Amino acid sequence: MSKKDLGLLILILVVGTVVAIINPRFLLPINLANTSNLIGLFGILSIGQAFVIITGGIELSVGSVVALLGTLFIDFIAVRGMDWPLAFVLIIALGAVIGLVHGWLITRLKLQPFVVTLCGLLIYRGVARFYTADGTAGFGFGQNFPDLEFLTAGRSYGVPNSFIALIVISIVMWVVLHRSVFGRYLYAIGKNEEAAKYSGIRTGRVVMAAYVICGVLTALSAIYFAMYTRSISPASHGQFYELYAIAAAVLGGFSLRGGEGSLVGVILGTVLLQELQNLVNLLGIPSSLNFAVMGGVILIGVLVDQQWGVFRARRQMLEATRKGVAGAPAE
Amino acid sequence: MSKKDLGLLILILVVGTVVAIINPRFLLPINLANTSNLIGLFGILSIGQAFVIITGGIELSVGSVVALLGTLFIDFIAVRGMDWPLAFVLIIALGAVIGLVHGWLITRLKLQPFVVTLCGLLIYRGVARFYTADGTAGFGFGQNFPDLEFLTAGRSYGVPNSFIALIVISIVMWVVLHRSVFGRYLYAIGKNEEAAKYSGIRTGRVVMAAYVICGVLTALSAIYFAMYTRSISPASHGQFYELYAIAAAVLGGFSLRGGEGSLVGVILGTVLLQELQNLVNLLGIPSSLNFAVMGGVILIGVLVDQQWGVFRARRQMLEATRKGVAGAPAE
Amino acid sequence: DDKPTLAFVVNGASDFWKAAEAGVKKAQGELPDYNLELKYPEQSSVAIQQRLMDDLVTAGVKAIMVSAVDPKTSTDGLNKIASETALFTTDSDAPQTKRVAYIGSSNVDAGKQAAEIAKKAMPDGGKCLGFVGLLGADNAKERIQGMKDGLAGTKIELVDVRGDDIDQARAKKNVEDALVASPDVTCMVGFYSYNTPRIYEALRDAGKLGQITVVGFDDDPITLGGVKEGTVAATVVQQPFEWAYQGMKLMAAYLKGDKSGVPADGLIIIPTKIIGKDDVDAYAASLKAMSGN
Amino acid sequence: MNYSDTSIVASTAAPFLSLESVRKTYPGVVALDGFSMEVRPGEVIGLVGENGAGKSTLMKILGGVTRPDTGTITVDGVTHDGLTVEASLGSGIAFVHQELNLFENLDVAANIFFGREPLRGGPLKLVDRAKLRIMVAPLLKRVGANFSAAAPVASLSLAQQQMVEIAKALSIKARLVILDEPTSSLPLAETDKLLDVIKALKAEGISVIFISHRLHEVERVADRVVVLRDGMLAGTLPKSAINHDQMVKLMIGRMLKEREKAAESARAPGGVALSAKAVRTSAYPDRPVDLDVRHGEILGLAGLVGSGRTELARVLFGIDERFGGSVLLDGKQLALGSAADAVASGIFLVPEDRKLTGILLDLSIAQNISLPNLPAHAKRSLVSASAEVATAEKQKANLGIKAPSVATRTGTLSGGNQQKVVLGKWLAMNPKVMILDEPTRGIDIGAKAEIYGLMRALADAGVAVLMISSDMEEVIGVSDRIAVMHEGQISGILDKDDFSQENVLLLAVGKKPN
Ligand SMILES: Nc1ncnc2c1ncn2[C@@H]1O[C@H](COP(=O)(O)OP(=O)(O)OP(=O)(O)O)[C@@H](O)[C@H]1O
Ligand SMILES: Nc1ncnc2c1ncn2[C@@H]1O[C@H](COP(=O)(O)OP(=O)(O)OP(=O)(O)O)[C@@H](O)[C@H]1O
Ligand SMILES: [Mg+2]
Ligand SMILES: [Mg+2]
Repeated sequence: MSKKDLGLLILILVVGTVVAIINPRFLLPINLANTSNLIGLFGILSIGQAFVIITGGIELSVGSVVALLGTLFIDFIAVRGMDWPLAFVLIIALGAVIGLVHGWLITRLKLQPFVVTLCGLLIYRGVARFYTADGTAGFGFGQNFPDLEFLTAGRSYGVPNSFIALIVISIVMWVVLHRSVFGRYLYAIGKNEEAAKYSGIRTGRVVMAAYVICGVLTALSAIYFAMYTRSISPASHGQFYELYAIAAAVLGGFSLRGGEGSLVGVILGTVLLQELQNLVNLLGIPSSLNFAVMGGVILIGVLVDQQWGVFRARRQMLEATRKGVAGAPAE
Repeated sequence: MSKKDLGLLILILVVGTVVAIINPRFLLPINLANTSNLIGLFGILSIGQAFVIITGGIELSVGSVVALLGTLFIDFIAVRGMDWPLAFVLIIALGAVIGLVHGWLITRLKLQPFVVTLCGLLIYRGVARFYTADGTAGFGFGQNFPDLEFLTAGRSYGVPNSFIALIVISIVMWVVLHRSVFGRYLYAIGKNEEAAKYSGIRTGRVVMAAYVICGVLTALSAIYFAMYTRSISPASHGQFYELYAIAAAVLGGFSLRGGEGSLVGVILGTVLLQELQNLVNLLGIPSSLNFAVMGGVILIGVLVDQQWGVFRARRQMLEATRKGVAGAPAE
Repeated sequence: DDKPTLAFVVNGASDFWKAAEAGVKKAQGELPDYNLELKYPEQSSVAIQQRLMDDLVTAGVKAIMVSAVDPKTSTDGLNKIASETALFTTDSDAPQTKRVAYIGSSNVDAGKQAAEIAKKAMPDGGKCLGFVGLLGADNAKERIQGMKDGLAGTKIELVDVRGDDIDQARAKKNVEDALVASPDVTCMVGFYSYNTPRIYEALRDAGKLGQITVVGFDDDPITLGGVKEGTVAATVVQQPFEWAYQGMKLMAAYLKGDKSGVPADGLIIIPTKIIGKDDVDAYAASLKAMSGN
Repeated sequence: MNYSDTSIVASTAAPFLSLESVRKTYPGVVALDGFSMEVRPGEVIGLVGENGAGKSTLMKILGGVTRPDTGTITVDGVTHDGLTVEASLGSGIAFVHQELNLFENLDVAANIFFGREPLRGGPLKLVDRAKLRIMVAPLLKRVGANFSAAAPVASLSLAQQQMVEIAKALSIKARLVILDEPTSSLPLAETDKLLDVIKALKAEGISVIFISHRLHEVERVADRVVVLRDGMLAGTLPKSAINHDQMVKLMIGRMLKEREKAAESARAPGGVALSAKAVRTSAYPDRPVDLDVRHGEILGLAGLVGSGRTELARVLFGIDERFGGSVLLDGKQLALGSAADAVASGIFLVPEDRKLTGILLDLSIAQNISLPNLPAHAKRSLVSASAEVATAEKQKANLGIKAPSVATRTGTLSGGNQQKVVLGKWLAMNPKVMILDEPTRGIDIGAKAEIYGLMRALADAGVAVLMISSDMEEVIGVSDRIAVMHEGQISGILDKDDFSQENVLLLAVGKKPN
């Protein structure tokens, strides 16, 4: 675990302790379970985003994809009566296709990631709204899918299965990002795409794969979100989720310039963000301040990280200077 | 006018012609005036954004600033009974301060523009909502400010004064961006900040100035928007306006990597976006498709521009080769 | 902090709920043994409201009255809350859930009252255009449906409803564009509280105030002003103050074991009212009195 | 030293590589024109030519980065119209690019085997990190690296990074190694090491194409010299005919009189212009530096890799923070908060990394030249294009910048001409102190002589010139005095009479001169 990640972990624990002292109900198993459920949902989303950010790209359409794929998923199983495993596979495949199209536009047609995914943000939500004619996609009364519900919204030994899913995905993705050749290429491309190309790497394919991974993970979390809310108004469902995911990555030490960040970081970033939301509700802070608290903490976190680095470098420097002065007469 | 801008202008005219043929009411003076009023409002916003994008930065807090400053402006004059010229100056000054703080965080404390302004997006909206306790800021019935209303929402010879303001601002900003020393510095920094620094440019100050300009223009448009809607729910007012502004700049040929784009381009981008919104209403397209149409057109526009560039470069290359081969025997 | 807490959870930030806040405040004055809170979710979305209620339950809230963002399909989520605390619904009901009672009005009825206004103002028929924030939201759909039902068989027709995603600039532009696109329109309906003032202003800017019949919902000051002026035919108002005031007292009584306030069908309907030119002064005065509390 | 007794003579076997009538054009430029050459196994070819002669273009074609317009490339008997990067690597062509291509966020080992990582098998293609470490060690030893395989590349100096590049090329089981100016920022001892490496490669039967503007290095290792001029083959020199004057003659079409040396100074140096007193830099915060540069002199600053010269220059120019000490100009204390302060007081820097910090590749020549002094080219804050063009035309004529016009994008110029643009922007502004960091890095012999002449002219006009250079011949040939740095401190200053390679080397490793 890097120093950065450790700092974030300490921050999470300190905030948690303070909240628990003010309101001990924070530590109730039910509250921890509720919060870790949401950590699972947003964590999966954020890992996908992280893979894109590593390459120096960005994926702004995440929230709209959550809305579109969630709508389709509920529509498939609740209205069209499709078997849920089939619908599940279909949605994941759709996520992969969306990622592939984005990756293709970015690597082959050389469009900027910001532009491509901004258009995606606008288009997918529009399509979702059109699909339901601005209505709501939801389950009818008494419509139940026990297996699916257990997997997505259920708990095992009190732990939400969504959180368990996040842990499994994190481990796999940690290996992919930090131990595999593919992960290494991602970091290299994020730092210097030209050089990676000169080294004979098919950078286009690697970047495309990153967007596909993001698409697949987003699709997965879209299903989780759909099963959590069990109802989707495409006009508002998932709005701003891309910002949550980006914020988690940034808090976790990712640079939007690419080539920097760790998987542990993005998970911790997600945990901190969800802890903050929980805190606002538990401490009775007006919800209007919810976003402000989130923004404030991200800003402070990034600032402290930055200033701490500067401070350490300077102290080192000063120490060295002092040593030099002290040593001088001895020469 | 560059070729890029010309292409955009032609697109605007073609779309306009098609719409006018389908629904001739598109050309009614009242419709043109209504649309140009919104072009004025969004144009001022987009010019500010363009100044930041030129430096390779981005300003995501625009929508929230429009909400916060609009709320304050209405509150100052409608509730606190402040003289409107004083309130006007105060709001513009606040916009400048916001820009200054962003610029300071970005240039002095070396935070990433995306991160700083993302936090701004969260914080300012939260503050605005807290300020009104999640209520609405609006004028009472019959509360009138004839001079202010004439300047912001009035018309001169049928032309909305907001549009006239945009034209005046555009001319001034065109000179600043394309003819002044400051404008050259902006482009130089956007292309290669290090090299600009090595040429003795105080890059920090220049970038800060760009954010201040963006803050001031955003504040100005916040006042215009406030006087247009005359009522503000801070939770939703101005939401996504940063995306409109960025989209206008991107359509207008700006690169988010910095150092590219023209003032005429961003104005034309704004015109196209508002034309599209107008078209959706006039042709009776479902409102749910509004965003999808916008996203689709941006994507197609950017794609055509990009592919056209590739095609031209390729043709040039071929010509050069042919000429070279033809010229060879003459040696 | 040992007093039990009762929470009123709304469906999103809007001025509409300011009156409910006043109602909660008044109830608080009469219920010193309880903590009364009114909570806004930071966005109008099912996930965020669900999360807010989960957290309130965790924080030990004894009873919740909620205006669910999407009651029809949130059965399980609401039942989960209902299993942990006493749940009441308001604004729009969720009859399939285990909620104790619903207190509020009927949006369908409100739509029918809007039709009444239109019929009275346009005896010779006409063509109406509607404006609304979220076309897909239940309250919008019910009001629109109610109005269409009420207009059935008359010469008045609601031809289209334009949505604006709660962007007021777009709300106003929609009216402006409608005036251009449909010159034959004779009546405009503002389904959300801010739509009527935007219609009013767009008509004023176009010099068409008084030429087009305006049917309003809710009690924005501009709407009431227009009613008084005669440029808005009338407006249909709900009574969130009463929902909150009566609702909070009902919840307190229920917690004390007094279930007499809950009718057998669980429905406490506080009807919507039409406020016309003659009623507007009295209504405005009562509003003022409530917020003065 | 004499390498003529090389035991292995290039075989007369079939060529490993041959190029036939290769032509490559860029818009408005013919970079290569009907060029043909052959490389036989075990042969070391020196490739020389002026800036913009087409050397790098040729190498990019061999590396598969660009395709030729016409012509064929035959590798190992297989004829291609053009290579891809994969095809090039696949046929055993290894490459050290002129511009560094390293990943700062990865460590040295990851960089060296980038794209060819040893795998542990399995579907996820995990990197075998232990094996990687074992594979890297001998390579680092071979290039004489003084850093660890686990060091992040971001922490290495430019020269150290170049060593990583070379180790990378060696790591490929190559049949042909192409080195595009590998010594351009390698000083002294490291250069010798590299030349030894080339010899060892040759002994293993591996061919080498060695591109350099340091002709004495070419003299030392090449079996054959190929000279490019204006994209065409100007001639080939067999081993016996390789000498400095012959190469220069083929490169520029005439003999060069003043052997890439500046004229002797015309006048005695004046008083102290720039004075560093106990200045500490971030690279060596514990080592204060004292240094005086006088009006009218060229002070050479020599030293080994990472001795801290660049850092000192950056501090004197106000780009980097100073950790103690003071800087005086003509006896007056300077507040150097930024480069802008230095520029305002007449201290200019020609930086080491031209493309990153020296010029803006996307701006025109005129815009680059006017940039530091833009207010002087403006009326009421509005830029006057005609004033810019006038200044630029003057510098273009003065420096002999080869370009179609001053409106040309500097990115399309050759290295030497780009360097002249950097010089031009400062010369247009009356320098008091001119700091040049590796001013002739990657610059051809003709341009070199011109730049030396310019430095001398500056000194004669009373400017204090501080020249950082890793080229021994240059330091000794051009300077009036030589200061030598060792691990962040000035280890000694040599006057003209004490100039010798040996003395500079002794001081550079921290010993006393003879
Ligand atoms: N991408 C490009 N676009 C346009 N012109 C180019 C490009 N690359 C090279 N050139 C031109 O092609 C010619 C040959 O350039 P090249 O880089 O091969 O020269 P070189 O011999 O390596 O010079 P140097 O010694 O300065 O490295 C030059 O005139 C250069 O300006
Ligand atoms: N970005 C950096 N981070 C950490 N250390 C650095 C960095 N850049 C340089 N150094 C270290 O600072 C020392 C001085 O480097 P500098 O580049 O000033 O040397 P130099 O004398 O100019 O040599 P050359 O330019 O030939 O490499 C070296 O030990 C180098 O490793
Ligand atoms: Mg070259
Ligand atoms: Mg150096």
